[in-house]
Amino acid sequence: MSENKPKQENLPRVGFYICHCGSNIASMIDVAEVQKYASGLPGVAVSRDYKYMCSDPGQEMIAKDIREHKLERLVVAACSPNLHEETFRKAAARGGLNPFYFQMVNIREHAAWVHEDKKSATEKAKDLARAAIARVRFHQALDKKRVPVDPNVLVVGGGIAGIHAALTLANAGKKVTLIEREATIGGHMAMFDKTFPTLDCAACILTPKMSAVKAHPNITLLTYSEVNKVEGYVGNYKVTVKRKPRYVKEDLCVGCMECIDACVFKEAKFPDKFNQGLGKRKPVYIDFPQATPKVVLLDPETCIELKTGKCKKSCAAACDRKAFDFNQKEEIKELQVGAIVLATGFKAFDAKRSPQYGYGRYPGVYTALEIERLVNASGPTSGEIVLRDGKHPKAVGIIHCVGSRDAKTNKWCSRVCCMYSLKLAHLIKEHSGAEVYNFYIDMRAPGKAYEEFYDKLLGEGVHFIRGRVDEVTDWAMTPDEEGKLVLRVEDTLAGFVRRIPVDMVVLSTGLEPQADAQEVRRRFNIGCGSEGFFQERHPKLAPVNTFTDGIYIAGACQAPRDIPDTVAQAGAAAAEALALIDAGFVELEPNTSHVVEEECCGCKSCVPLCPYSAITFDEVKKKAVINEVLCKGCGVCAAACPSGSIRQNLFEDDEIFSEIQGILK
Amino acid sequence: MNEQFEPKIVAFFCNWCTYTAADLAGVSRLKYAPNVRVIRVMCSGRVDPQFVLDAFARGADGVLLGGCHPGDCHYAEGNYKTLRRMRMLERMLKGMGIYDGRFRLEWISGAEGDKVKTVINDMTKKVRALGPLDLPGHFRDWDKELEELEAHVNKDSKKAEATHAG
Amino acid sequence: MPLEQKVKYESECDREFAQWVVGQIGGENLRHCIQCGICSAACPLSLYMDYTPRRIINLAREGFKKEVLSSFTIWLCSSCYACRVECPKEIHITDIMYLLKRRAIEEGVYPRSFPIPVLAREFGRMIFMFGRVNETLLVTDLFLRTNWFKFLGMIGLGLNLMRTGRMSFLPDTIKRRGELRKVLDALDAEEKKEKKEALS
Amino acid sequence: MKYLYFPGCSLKGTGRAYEESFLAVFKALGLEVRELEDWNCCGATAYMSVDETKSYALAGRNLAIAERSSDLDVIAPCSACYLVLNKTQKGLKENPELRRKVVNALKAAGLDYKGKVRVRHPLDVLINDVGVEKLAKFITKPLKGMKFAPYYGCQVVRPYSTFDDQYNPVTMDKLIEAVGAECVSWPLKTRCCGGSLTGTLPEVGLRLAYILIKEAKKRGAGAIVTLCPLCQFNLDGYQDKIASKYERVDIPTLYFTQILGLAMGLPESELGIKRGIISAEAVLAGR
Repeated sequence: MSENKPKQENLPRVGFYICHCGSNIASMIDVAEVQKYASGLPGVAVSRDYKYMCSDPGQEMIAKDIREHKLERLVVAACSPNLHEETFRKAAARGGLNPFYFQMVNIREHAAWVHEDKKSATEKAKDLARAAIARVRFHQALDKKRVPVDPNVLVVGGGIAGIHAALTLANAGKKVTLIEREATIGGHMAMFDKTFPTLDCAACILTPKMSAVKAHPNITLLTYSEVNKVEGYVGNYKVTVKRKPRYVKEDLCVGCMECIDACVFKEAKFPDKFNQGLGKRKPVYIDFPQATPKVVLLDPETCIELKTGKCKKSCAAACDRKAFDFNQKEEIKELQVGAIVLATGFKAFDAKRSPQYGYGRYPGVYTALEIERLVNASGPTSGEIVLRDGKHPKAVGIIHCVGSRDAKTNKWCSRVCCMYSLKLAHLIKEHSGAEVYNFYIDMRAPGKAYEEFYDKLLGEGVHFIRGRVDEVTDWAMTPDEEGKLVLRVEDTLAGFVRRIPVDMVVLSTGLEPQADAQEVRRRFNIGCGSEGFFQERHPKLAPVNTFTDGIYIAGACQAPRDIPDTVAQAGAAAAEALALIDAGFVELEPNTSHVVEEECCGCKSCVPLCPYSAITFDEVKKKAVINEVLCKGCGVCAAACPSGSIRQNLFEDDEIFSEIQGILK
Repeated sequence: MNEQFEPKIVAFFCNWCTYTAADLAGVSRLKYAPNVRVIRVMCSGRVDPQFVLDAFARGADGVLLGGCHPGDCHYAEGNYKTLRRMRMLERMLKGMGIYDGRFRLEWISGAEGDKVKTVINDMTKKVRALGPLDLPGHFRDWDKELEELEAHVNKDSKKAEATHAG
Repeated sequence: MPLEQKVKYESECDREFAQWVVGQIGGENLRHCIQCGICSAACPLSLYMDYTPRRIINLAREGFKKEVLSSFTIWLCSSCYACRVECPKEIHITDIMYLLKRRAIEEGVYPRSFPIPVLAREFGRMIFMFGRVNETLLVTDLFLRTNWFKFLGMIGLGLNLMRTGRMSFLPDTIKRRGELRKVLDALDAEEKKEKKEALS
Repeated sequence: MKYLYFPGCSLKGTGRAYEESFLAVFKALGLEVRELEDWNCCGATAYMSVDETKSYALAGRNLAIAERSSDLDVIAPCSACYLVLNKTQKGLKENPELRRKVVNALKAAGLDYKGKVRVRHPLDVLINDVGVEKLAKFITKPLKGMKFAPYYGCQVVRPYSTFDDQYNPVTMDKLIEAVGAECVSWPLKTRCCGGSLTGTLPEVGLRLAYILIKEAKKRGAGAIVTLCPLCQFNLDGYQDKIASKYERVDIPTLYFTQILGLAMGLPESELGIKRGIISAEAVLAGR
């Protein structure tokens, strides 16, 4: 255990600063005591404490001290480096000191805010300060590495978020690839009839944007495709895309849909996923009239030709543009992009997970998405509210918070269900004239003109009952409950339990992460919150960034969100991507590793360790070589090198050993 | 009332997951024991077993290593290497009488601020129960013993020389 | 209908009672209730209750001890646990009803001739004496204490039970009654010790 | 397979038919069942209102005796006993302070409680240990043409859905189909029958029993099949009172062990079929 403390005189002159952070730090740590203690440590030339180190005067003080006291190292004890490391590096640079001769000490998030005993918190602050002062002695002068940024952008997810982001980026002149898993873009919004609170029709405001995407010269639209693999780093991503076969040539088909009529199946037989299974479709189909691209596709599970090869293929015969290609295979494409925007959207809560509401058991129970299709003019019933048994409902019950605000299913409030329940109440009342009951716990209408929309529904005579429905059941207690679905609920404002007989029940299911959210986030190397939504870098200050530079998130994939917020986030994500691309280069943290040739004995134990294959072996010199452009700076090789000849900048062995020694003296 | 033994624990937290989780614990004002001093590394894979040994040798009573859950590593595989190295190190440490809870490896993601609190509180409690490790003290004793032994051996060899020369 | 002053003064709130409920086994999540009313809807007996279960939870956490302990609700609970499995905040409402019943008995606040608290007490006494409960004797003893007239109404049922051989007159006892008593007495002693420590 | 058997007070009293049919069926299936020596009352739903620690100790004594005698599972057919024993196991595991008091109290009487024994329900044993296929082999006289409404009551499935789902339990449905009868689907499978309230507060409790028998009859059930002595007593015993207060329904209530016994060809006398106040003769004559 070599004593690696250099002799007293040639110690570099250290400037030590401890921040009060208003009272955040000062309330739990005796900053004066730490300041006094640090001033006595070897090599410390200047030791000060100040109310707000990150403020301009605070930074100015550092720069002035560096010049006046010819400081050669800088240590600032304040908040987390994730917050202000950059700020103080810039302050050092302004003072003429290399920004990497600086070390930060986290005494706010890791001490002041989490301890309750002032004495031990101050003791901890002193230990950490001592460690940093010992460490900063070994820091080397470095400068940030600049890497060029590829100007192309990838947008994943063709819902309203992906569409808006792609259009914004394309309008800014960037080449955008928009990838969508389904056969058409439009996402959930394409399924809606009207949107709250203005009741303007979803298709009317969405279709122009969808056709703009199709027509835009800068956007390459890859539908029915998924991202398979992502490699590289900020500014230089290599993305592998898998295109599922449509068995129809996209560039030939114009969507005349004659093949659908000519199909051997005379009527539509198979459940239509887009219409939530309410409508039927043939093996050759198109999701909805305004589908973009307007191209049909074949369903391999139900098309006889694809399953058995013994069909007279009347569809192909009917197609004068000869667009059918029955042995189309899965296609793999490679993309080079500089930035990626993830807009993969949400999944609706599966109503079957709340069995007491009887979804799947009683035919009169529908999910909200099914009702969106029923009220929709292009839906299976062309907008007519009709039950599965053909009757028209006279009373409809809409249950809010299905699956949400419940520890047994999803703890969170899904933010949009109150508003879309109001919208559905309006549409149902308008289309069918039925009595409508909304069962809510808290009516959450916080947006612009949202409360006014609620007021409009109150005026229309919808019955608002505050209470969570316990059960939907078909056993009747009174004659007028016979043959009806009875909702048992406590009208908490009236103070007693009521039994409301209705013909149709609508379950306003909440929003939850996509089923494959975990795989997708691992593929893009970003984090997930505990519920499974993508993790933003900072909930308030960086909502569309992630911890991985160059990858941005927008819309409901990050948290339940309504359309206005989703579009706003899409614009923000596009702006972040533009900022990255237009800068032209990216400054990378210089924490890469390098091999000290003289000390490397050529044992090759480091070569297989690097996941980015940045380490190669020079057969001639019999030495390992690290390609600094590929190296990401994880330090795994530095730790494994038996001879210690691999050094990781900013995290050298000497630096860490001195930090350990500083803590434990 | 004798001062209750307060263990000193050195922690190596990976920047992307556990360090961020510790920040989250701070932002959420969760309260936990003040016995841990955190050293930030870019990846748990950067932690060289020598760091752990050096920490113990310099008087740490416990060493905590925090990394991302397998599959979450920002550098794809860094934590797999950590797992391999540290399982071997644990066996070596056991051989040196450092076991049951003094060295601890935990996977803590950026969203698990609460886990940082529970792990630190639990580890502090366990190490406090184990009492001080105090390797520096043992080293001093061993050094003293060696000196005595050396003195003793030198004394005999001088006597033998004398008789031999005599 | 006599006019009655409905306003409640904060002085009528017993914060310490609210704190006690939260401290009991089962009362842990009491404060997290969002008053959604699913417990009252799930409860098959809430239509007979003067305060629905939801209101009892709110009154309890605010400390309205008198209203809670003197309510019918806590005695009408048939412990069918429907509320507990439905509660979105996982509050153990059935256990809370039990601890309120215990507190009501302890403070002698329960409605006098209301059969259910009497049933609970008689049930306990019978177990202490014989170690097992004989349904016939229990029901007879209960109605003799609370409502003579209703006992006469049970004659028909009694005859039916005799006809089908489901009536048993002699109390059934366990062999080692002393052993069971020792266990129950040990608990009484422990409780007295605790009370004394609490006072000192 | 061998089991300990915890009868509980009801199975010796008004629920005698449940014990008779349970013992007969298990013997016929070759499952050895031994009554727990000197068991005491589990406290059911009433004792917990008197004293919490004592009610845990009361049930704890049974568990301690079971652990002392062997490490076999204990079968508790009565729903209240099944719930209280499970609740005691769980309560003592999750509350160390409560556990310390109860264990010490039991030690004072020379009993030792560790919490190892598993408390089982006969339906769980029949469906999960024996299995529907093996049961089918014992069915010699399937109850063709019979329609039964499965009634689970509340405490077997709630709050701990140990062996079946708390919203939509199916184990008894499977048994009804296994014995060749038709199982009526209805939404009141787990709605409370009134419990101890039907007897003590008829003006409150009767309505709950009335709802169940009326809906079962309306859905064409010949009889209600249940697994709890108190439910059987409430549904079967009060039909005269219900007739005077609401309307006459007249539907017999049988135990699942009784219909299984009948389908296995066991004599009616061994299964206590006669113990039903509303006679099941007419319904069973049709088989």
